[in-house]
Formats: sequence, structure tokens, C-alpha cells
Amino acid sequence: MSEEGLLRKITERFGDKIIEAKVLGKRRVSILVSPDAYKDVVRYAAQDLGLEFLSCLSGVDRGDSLEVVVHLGYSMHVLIKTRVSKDDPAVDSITDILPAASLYEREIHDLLGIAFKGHPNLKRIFLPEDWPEGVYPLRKDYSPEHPKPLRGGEAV
Amino acid sequence: MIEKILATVFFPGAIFILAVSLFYEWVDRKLYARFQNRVGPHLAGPFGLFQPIADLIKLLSKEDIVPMATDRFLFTLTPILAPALILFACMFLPVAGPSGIISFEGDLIAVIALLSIYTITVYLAGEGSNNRFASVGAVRAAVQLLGYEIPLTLSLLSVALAAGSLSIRGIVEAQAERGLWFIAGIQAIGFAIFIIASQAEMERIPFDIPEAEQEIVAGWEVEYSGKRLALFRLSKDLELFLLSGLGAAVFLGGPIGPVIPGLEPMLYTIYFILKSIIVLAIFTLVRALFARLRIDQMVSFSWRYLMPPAMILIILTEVIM
Amino acid sequence: MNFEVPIGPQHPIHVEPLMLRLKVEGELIVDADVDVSYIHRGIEKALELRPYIQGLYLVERICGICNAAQSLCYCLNVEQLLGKEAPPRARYLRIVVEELSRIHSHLLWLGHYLHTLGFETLFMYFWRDRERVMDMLELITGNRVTTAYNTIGGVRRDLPPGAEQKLRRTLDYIEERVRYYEKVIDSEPTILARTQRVGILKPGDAVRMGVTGPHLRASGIKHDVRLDDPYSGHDEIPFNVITWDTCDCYARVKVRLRETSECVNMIRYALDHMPSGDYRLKIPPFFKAPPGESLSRVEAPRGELVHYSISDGGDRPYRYRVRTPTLANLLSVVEMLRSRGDYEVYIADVPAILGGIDPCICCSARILITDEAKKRRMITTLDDIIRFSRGRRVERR
Amino acid sequence: MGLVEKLVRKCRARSPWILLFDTGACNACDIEIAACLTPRYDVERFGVLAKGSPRHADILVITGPVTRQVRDRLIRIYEQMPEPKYVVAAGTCATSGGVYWGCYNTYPSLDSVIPVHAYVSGCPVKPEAILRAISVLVEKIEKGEA
Amino acid sequence: MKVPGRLVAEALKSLFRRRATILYPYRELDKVHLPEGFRGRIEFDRSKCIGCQLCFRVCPAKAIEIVDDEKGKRPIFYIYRCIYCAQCAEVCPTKAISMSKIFENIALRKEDMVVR
Ligand code: SF4
Ligand code: SF4
Ligand code: SF4
Ligand code: SF4
Ligand code: SF4
Ligand code: SF4
Ligand code: SF4
Ligand code: SF4
Repeated sequence: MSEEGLLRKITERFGDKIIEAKVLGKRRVSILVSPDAYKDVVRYAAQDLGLEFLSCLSGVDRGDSLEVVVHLGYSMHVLIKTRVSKDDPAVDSITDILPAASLYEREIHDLLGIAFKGHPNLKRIFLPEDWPEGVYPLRKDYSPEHPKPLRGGEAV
Repeated sequence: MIEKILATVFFPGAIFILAVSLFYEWVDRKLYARFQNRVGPHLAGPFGLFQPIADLIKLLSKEDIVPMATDRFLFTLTPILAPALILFACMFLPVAGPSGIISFEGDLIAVIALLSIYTITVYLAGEGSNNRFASVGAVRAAVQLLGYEIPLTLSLLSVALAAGSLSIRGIVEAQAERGLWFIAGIQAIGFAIFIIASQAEMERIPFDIPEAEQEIVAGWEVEYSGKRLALFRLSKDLELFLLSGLGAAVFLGGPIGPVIPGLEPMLYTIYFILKSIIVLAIFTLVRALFARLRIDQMVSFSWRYLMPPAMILIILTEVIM
Repeated sequence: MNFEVPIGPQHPIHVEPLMLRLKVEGELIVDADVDVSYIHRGIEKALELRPYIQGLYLVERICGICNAAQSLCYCLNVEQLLGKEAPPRARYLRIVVEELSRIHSHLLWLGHYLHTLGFETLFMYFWRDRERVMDMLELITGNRVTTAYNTIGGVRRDLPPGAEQKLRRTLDYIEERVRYYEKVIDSEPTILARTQRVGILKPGDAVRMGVTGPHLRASGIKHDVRLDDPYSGHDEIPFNVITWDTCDCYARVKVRLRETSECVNMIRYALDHMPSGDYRLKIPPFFKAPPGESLSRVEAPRGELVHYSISDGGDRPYRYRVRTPTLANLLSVVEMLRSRGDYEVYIADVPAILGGIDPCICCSARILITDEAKKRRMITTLDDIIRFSRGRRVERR
Repeated sequence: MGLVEKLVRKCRARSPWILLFDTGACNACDIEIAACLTPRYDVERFGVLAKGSPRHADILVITGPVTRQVRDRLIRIYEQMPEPKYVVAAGTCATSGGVYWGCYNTYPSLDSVIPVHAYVSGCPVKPEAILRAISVLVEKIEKGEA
Repeated sequence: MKVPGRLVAEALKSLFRRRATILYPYRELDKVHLPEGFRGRIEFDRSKCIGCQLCFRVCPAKAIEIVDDEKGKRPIFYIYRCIYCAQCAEVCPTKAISMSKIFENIALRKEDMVVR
């Protein structure tokens, strides 16, 4: 299946739910979908297009919104993205379609604060237990104390 | 009387046995390292000979920690009891002559019994540290006992049967009379069983299940540190000496060998040490060759592969006699 | 008895702190949870703070064992952003170093796994032979483990004179040794007893759980990024993807053994067909990457490695996402450890499952027990739980 | 200094048992320390044994920057060790945090958490450097300076 | 074929073979594998430096501090922070920085690990 063919299949099937679809390069395809269709697109890709292997799930802070990126496929690498607003961000969990997503969803929940609706066990995974609630290190508004250049060998 | 006390305390008694068993630990470690193409300890003393002593003294000099949760009584008693038991058993070994410091008809059985009591001490040591896993580790030691004890006993008994005596002295003398060691002949099977079963008794690979690998001294030992740990290590070394000595005495003719008149007592000791080092080398080799079994595999292994030959052996010995 | 058994996060020799929390009812594990937070350093955020050239060295230190794969993936990613491609010679040199470090990683794993099984001597032999590989890595890159070899636009140095012969000699040696070890492992009953039919992961489950790398191939699935998505001239180099279909720990040993020989052949081929020419592009140390996103995948020794980056046109990444193979494989552990329906997992299976997948997890062996009845917490090692569990089984019979 | 004390020091110097603890390292230092146990380097020469229980160890070898989660555990392990105890910071991370500056989850260096007796810089430390560090520390112990 | 203890030949052979161990810290220093191009402790030639601060900007570990001395801006290298990547040596326009073969960077006090 070629990159364009794949895109065509998905856009035909989901029509205007697809906000943007483009080919990033050889074996790389990116699709931006609206949050309500997100789970269906993933299901379609995984079950009907045979992209059943979830290789990664990423979260991105896009400034005004938060983005979830699903990476699917062995050879062809399809990125299915969706964006949600920063206040009360939540998307559907895809763990029931792709169990592999469960750790990644926890990671994103932990670091970016996106809630995954329907995740069976959305607990902290990376951050320490005493990490303050509501602080998400991967968001742009969080910045760790940035050590200044050295003085006498110690960052000040 | 004085002589007897001296013999018990110095040569060939406690002090000598302690020294030799520390030496045996060195031989074991060094050989093991050589099998692995390494050097092994070599900085403490010539060729690292004093390594075990250094370990011991260091441990003795360390801070003594008694964790709160432990049973103080057992925590104090077992580290003393364990080496004492084995040391006592070592007294039966014919180190400097055909008979040990203590010798009576049936002392072979006494040694076997002492080994079992030692395992029970280990069990208590684990229980005493009152750490769930230490105590369960101790239970493993006890379970393992069921696996190896009967083959071990049978292999020794068949030799006793062949020699017509239940005392170590009797067995040694029987070999001297025939001019043939028991390992030559069908008792070789017994020797093999003895080696494997002792490996389990000493909790060494492939049966170091209740004991962790040498790097993770865990299990029943996990809560012990400093002096107490030193005593447990000592009892391990003594056990090594006891079992290789027992093997040498029972299967390799003990201290008997060609004698230069007038030098007997010395030669006895030399022969005994040499032969038991051969047994020790076999122990070490076995340790280098296998992966660790799981305890269920260990138990089924010994019932399947150790028990039947041991049974057959004892019947054969009976028939031949 | 219902208590929680966290495993981790400290172990004597080789440690990556990781904690598995197992909820057990008697012998049965009812729930498993993984806590990898002990190594979480916040690298993804830190990458946003530094220029690309500095990020390269941080990425190498996400994990020391696969550092060559990590830095390669990073370089490919940034090169994609810049729209450049490394020259052919650089690509081949990258393969040489990548495969060398794969050999080193596999030998390490094998020795390690045997050590997990209590086979000290083979562990020593494997690591002894691995030293030869480390010498080669040091010769080519200047350091034993962290190679700092790949750079944006190529590699940082050419093969030093005389390295090729030495490398070939080492390869011959390794090939012969690996063949010998395979024979030993295949004939040693104690090893077979501990690995065969232990920790089975069926192909279907493996895919569902997103397992990658040798672990996946040991479940009989033929996937390898080098084959499916060639990234550094792998389409020019012939190699076999090793699979094994018994799906157990033995298969994982076999796959890694065979892959080691395969790596040897790949390096030989790369040396034979080494293109001449430049080994790096001239790229200034500081640059701004054009806006866009890029994604690179590399077959690291432990599986597929994914780097995904977004640039906003600045001199440092806007977002850099790293998905390491171990995290992908970890999930299958968690899933395999959870009893559901008629699929039952006992504590007794924990070491088998963990050890078969990744020895480091197995070996980050500290166990914290929370005994609900007694409200007591204790720390011991994984070995105790192994013993504990095995023993339980025996007692039940 | 009495004879006994001299002997004890000597024995301590000849039997340093180590405990390795990874406080968030990248594994490279860990495997290099593991390599120290294997035939090429063989630390057992010095009488070093790698122990699993803090109760049995004399020297605590730390690799990696100290992460927030591991800090309390590190302190606990340090406290569980019987005196006399020594700490070696192996690798740039442990000595100073090294490359992990700006990571929100790490402490700046090991010596801000527990006392350190010897520093070994290297990324990763070459096994020889670890051997050397142990021998340097051991000499200090023997002289009674550490 | 399953044969227990197949390794016995190899183990016995190692008994008589030369040890694989290098008796490093006390003997056999020359056997330590240190190839050309090994990245050890930084060596800094102060006279060559022109004070461009490139090394400072590129250092991924923040191991370099720039101080003002009589000649202008000059770097100080804190070895205990250095990750031996040699990136500074690579960018230095005058090759004032080079990587030596010193790998034993051991100190009992941090302050001893500084290169000026
Ligand atoms: S089993 Fe554990 S301690 Fe032993 S070498 Fe492996 S990782 Fe290290
Ligand atoms: S790679 Fe993962 S675990 Fe490591 S620092 Fe980054 S987010 Fe944390
Ligand atoms: S699997 Fe991940 S953590 Fe392990 S060595 Fe590779 S990159 Fe590092
Ligand atoms: S804890 Fe497990 S993996 Fe680690 S050494 Fe022990 S048995 Fe091996
Ligand atoms: S699991 Fe992987 S990353 Fe973790 S310690 Fe092991 S090899 Fe390294
Ligand atoms: S010092 Fe370097 S090699 Fe060692 S743990 Fe830190 S980053 Fe890894
Ligand atoms: S070698 Fe690397 S870490 Fe060290 S001073 Fe130079 S640039 Fe910095
Ligand atoms: S890059 Fe070289 S010339 Fe420039 S400041 Fe650094 S040492 Fe001096």
C-alpha cells in the first residue's frame, strides 16, 4: 500500500473528520483528526488496514492545545493525531483496541496531564509520588530551574 | 588427658581444622576463578592465601547490627551453634591417623545426623531473623534436605556395608586391608551420588537454591552482618572441609598411603589433606559447570536420578558381600 | 493472604532501578503494576532546553548500552529535519559501529541471562569474549561504551589505520565462540530445564502488546526495522532476520545467539564493500532547523527505537519524544503477569517471565513486601521470592 | 597505633565488599562495573565481592545522578550499612550530575545527599579506573586516613 | 544431544591456559587497551587559546567555565563534570584542547579535578 493510497482510504472513510492529511516522507504518513473521531480512526487503521502494531504514543504541547500522536505500523509508520484544548484535556483511551497503549497513555497522563477516558489504570508512572498535582513537566509553561553557567564548578 | 585436650584444641583439633578450612575456601575460590579464566584473590598474602582470614577479621571488626524485628535469642544462638556443630562433626575425621579425635562404632551416623542438625540450625537462623523471605528461604533449605539427605545417607551406608563397619575408622581400615580404595569398584557410583548430594548439602551450584549466588548473600543470611555473618561464613568453610574430608576418608582411603617408617603421623595428615583437596576440586568443578536448578526440579531430580541408583547400589553391595 | 510485592529497585551488579508491584492472593498474581520512575530523569524536557549539538550527547546517555542506536536515531532525525543525508561511507561506518554494539549488547545479555540462571562460568566466558568487542569499539570510536561516534551529518572519525584487520580477527573469534556456546547451551540440561516452555508469549499477544526486537522475533514474528524500514543503507546489505517459534525463554536465547553471528556477517559485508569518500558533512555546530516534524526509527539491540521530533524553526527542538524499546517490552511483562480468566500467573512464574524478557529488570531485584495482615514492610531480594515461590509449589503437591 | 588495629585495618583493606547502587544512571557505568567482575579485570583479586545486601557491604558504589525518587532509598541503604562504610561516586553523573543538567528530576550531585569518599570521573568510567579507585581507597583505609 | 557438563573440557583447559586477567593497577600497565584516539582527560594549552568561547557554548555537560584573566576570556575545565565527548576539542579553532590518554580521573576531593 502506498503512502497516498493509505491516506486516500482514510480520508474517504472519515471525510471531514480528517482535519489534515499529509505524507511526511518515505513510509511516513500523518493524519490530524478531530477528537470525536480519533478512536474510530485508530480502530479502522488497526483492524481494517492491518496496522495492528502500536509502536509509540506521544503527547505534545502545541501551545494553545495538547496533541496526542499515535504511531502505528511495522513498515509503514502512520501518525494519527488529535488535539484537545488545554482546559480539561481528555481523549478516549485506545487501550481496548491496542493494549500496548496502556503504558504510553499513563506516561502522557503523567507528564502532560491528558486524561484518557476509559483507561483501566490511569496511575502515575514516571513522576515521583511527592510530585505536586497539576504540574506537568512536559508542558511548555513548566520550566525546570535552568542552571546558569558555572561559577567555581557549580551551576548557580 | 592433657594430650587429649591439646589434640582437641590444637592439632588436629579445632585450631588446625579452622585453619585448614579457611585454606579450603581459598582453594575453592581460586580454583573456581581459574576455571573461569580469572585470577581470583591474589593480593592478601602470597597468592591471596590469607583472603578468607582477611574477610573473617574484617567481618569481626564491623559494626554489630541487630535489626529490631529479629528474635534476639535465635539471632544470637544460631551463629554460634552452626560452626560449633560442624566443628564437632569435623572431630570425627581421621585427619592425623586412621581414626579421628573422637571415634566410636557408628560415628558415621553421628556425622550425618550433625549435618542434618546443621540444616535445622540454618532453618532457625532464617526464622530468627524474622524476615518473611529469610524465613521462607530457610524453609527452602529444609525442603532441599528432603531431596538430598536420603541419597547422601545411602551412598555412605553402602560403603559402610561394604566395609562391614559403621565407623569411619572401620571404613578407613577396611580400605587399608584390601589395599584398594572404595572408589575403585561399584562404590564409584556411590561417590558420584555423594558428590552431587554434598553439593546440595553445601548449597552450591547447581543446588544453591536456598542460598543466593555468591554476590547476593541473601535468603536466611540476609539480616546477618558483622560477627554473626563471619560465623556463618566460617561454618560454610568448615562444612566444605567436613564433606571433602569425609569423601576422602570414605572413598579415597583416608589418611592411609605408602608410609615411610617414623614419619607416619605427618604423612597421614599430608595424605588426608591431599586427597580431600582432590574431592574439593571435584566439588569446585561441578560448581563451575552447571546452571542453578529450581527447587522443584531439584527435588524431582534427586528422587528420579539419585534415589534409584543409590537403592540399587545398596542392594548390589548387599549381594556382593 | 493478600499482599503487595514490589520488586525493585536495587541490585548488586547490573541495575536499572525498576519496580514491579505485584498484587498477589496467595500464589496467584491478581494485578501487576510497573514503576520505572526510578530512572526517570526528565530527558525529554531537558532536550528542549539545549541546542541540537548538545542534545546529541544527552540522547546517547538515555541508555548506555544502546548508545550507538540512540545517537544514530537522533542524528537521522535531525538530518531529516535539515533535509540532508549522511554520505555513503558514513552510512557504512554507522552500520559497523551499530552492529558491533549489537554484538556487545547481545553477549552482555546472554552472559547476564545465564548468570540469572546461576551459570557463573558461562557468564564469565561470555563477558570475557565481549571484552574483545569492547576493545574494537574503543579502537574505532575512542571509548568503550559511550561511543560518541555518530554526529549530525555523518560520523566523527574514519576507521583508524590497521583497524580493519583487527576487526576481522575479532569477528572470526567471536563467530567461533558463539558457535561453541550455542552447542554448549543446546546440550546443557540444566539450562534447557530452566528456559524451555518457560515464559511463553504467543505471536498474537506479542503484537497486541507492542513488543519489539529480539523478544518479538522469538515469538516468531519477522519484524526488524532494518528490514521493514531501512534507515542507514540496510537495504544494500544482505542479512537474515532471525526468528524462532517456540516463543519461550529458550527462543529468546536462540534468537540472540543467532543474531550475533548475523551481525558478524553484516560487519564483514560492510567492510568488504566500504565506499570511499567523505565520512561526514560539513555542518556547523550551531544551526537552526527548519520548522517541521520528523520521525526516525532504529533497530536497537533490544528492539525498535523511535524518536519523534518537532521543530519550530529554532536552534533547539520544540518537542523531542523518545520511545525506548525496553518500555515497549515492559508492557508485555505487566500484561503477562496479570491473571485474567483462565490465564493464571503464579509468583513462581515471575523470574521466568522477567528474566526471559530482560535480565536487567529481573536483576533490579529488591523486593518490598507489604504484608497487609501484619502491617510490616520488608526488603529482600528477588532470589528470595524465587525460592519462596518455587518452594510453595513443591509444598502444594 | 596498636598491632591489633593495624591488623584490622589491613584486613579491611584486603576485603572491601562492594554494593552497587544505580541512582538513575544510563547503564553504561553499571555495565562497566559489572565488567570489573569478569575475567579481564577480576576485582576479586583485591578481595572484592559484590554483595546484594547493604548489611554485608563495606563500600557503596554509586552510579548515576540522584533522581528524586531514589534519594530516600539511597539514604536508607546508606544507613543500613554497618560501620565503617565508604562511598565511591563512579562516573561523571554521580560526581556532579554531568550531562543531566536541566533535568527536572535529578539532584545536582551525590555529595549533596550522602558523604562521598572517592570520586571517579568518566563517562562511563573505564573499568581500570574503577580498579584504580578501589585500590586508592583501599590504601587510604590501610593507612587509616579514610 | 543432551550432555550435562559439556563445558568441562573448556573449564579444565582454562585451568592451564593463561589467565585473561590484566593485573592492572599494580602490574601490567602497558596491557591496558588504550588505542590512538582514546578520549581521556582534557589537555589544555592555554597559550594557544584565543578566547572565542566556542568550547563553552558547545559543551553538553556544562563542564566549562569562562573566566576573565589577564589575556581575556579563558576557559576552565571541571573534569568532574566532563563527559569525555571531545566536542570541545572538535570545535576549538586553534586546537588548544586535546584529549589525552589519561583515564584514571580519580580524586578524593572534587577540587582536585580541574584543568586550567
Ligand atoms: S544477574 Fe543481576 S547482578 Fe548478576 S550480573 Fe546480572 S544483572 Fe548483574
Ligand atoms: S527517556 Fe523516558 S524514562 Fe528516560 S528520562 Fe526520558 S521520559 Fe524519563
Ligand atoms: S533498550 Fe533502551 S534502555 Fe536499554 S539499552 Fe537500549 S536504549 Fe538503553
Ligand atoms: S536476582 Fe534474579 S536475576 Fe538477579 S542475580 Fe538473582 S537470580 Fe539472577
Ligand atoms: S532493561 Fe534494557 S535499558 Fe534497562 S537495564 Fe536492562 S538493558 Fe538496560
Ligand atoms: S557517567 Fe556517563 S556513562 Fe556513567 S551513568 Fe552517567 S551518563 Fe552514563
Ligand atoms: S569533552 Fe565534552 S563534556 Fe568535556 S569539556 Fe569538552 S565538550 Fe565539555
Ligand atoms: S574553543 Fe579553543 S580557542 Fe576558543 S575559547 Fe575554547 S579553548 Fe579557547
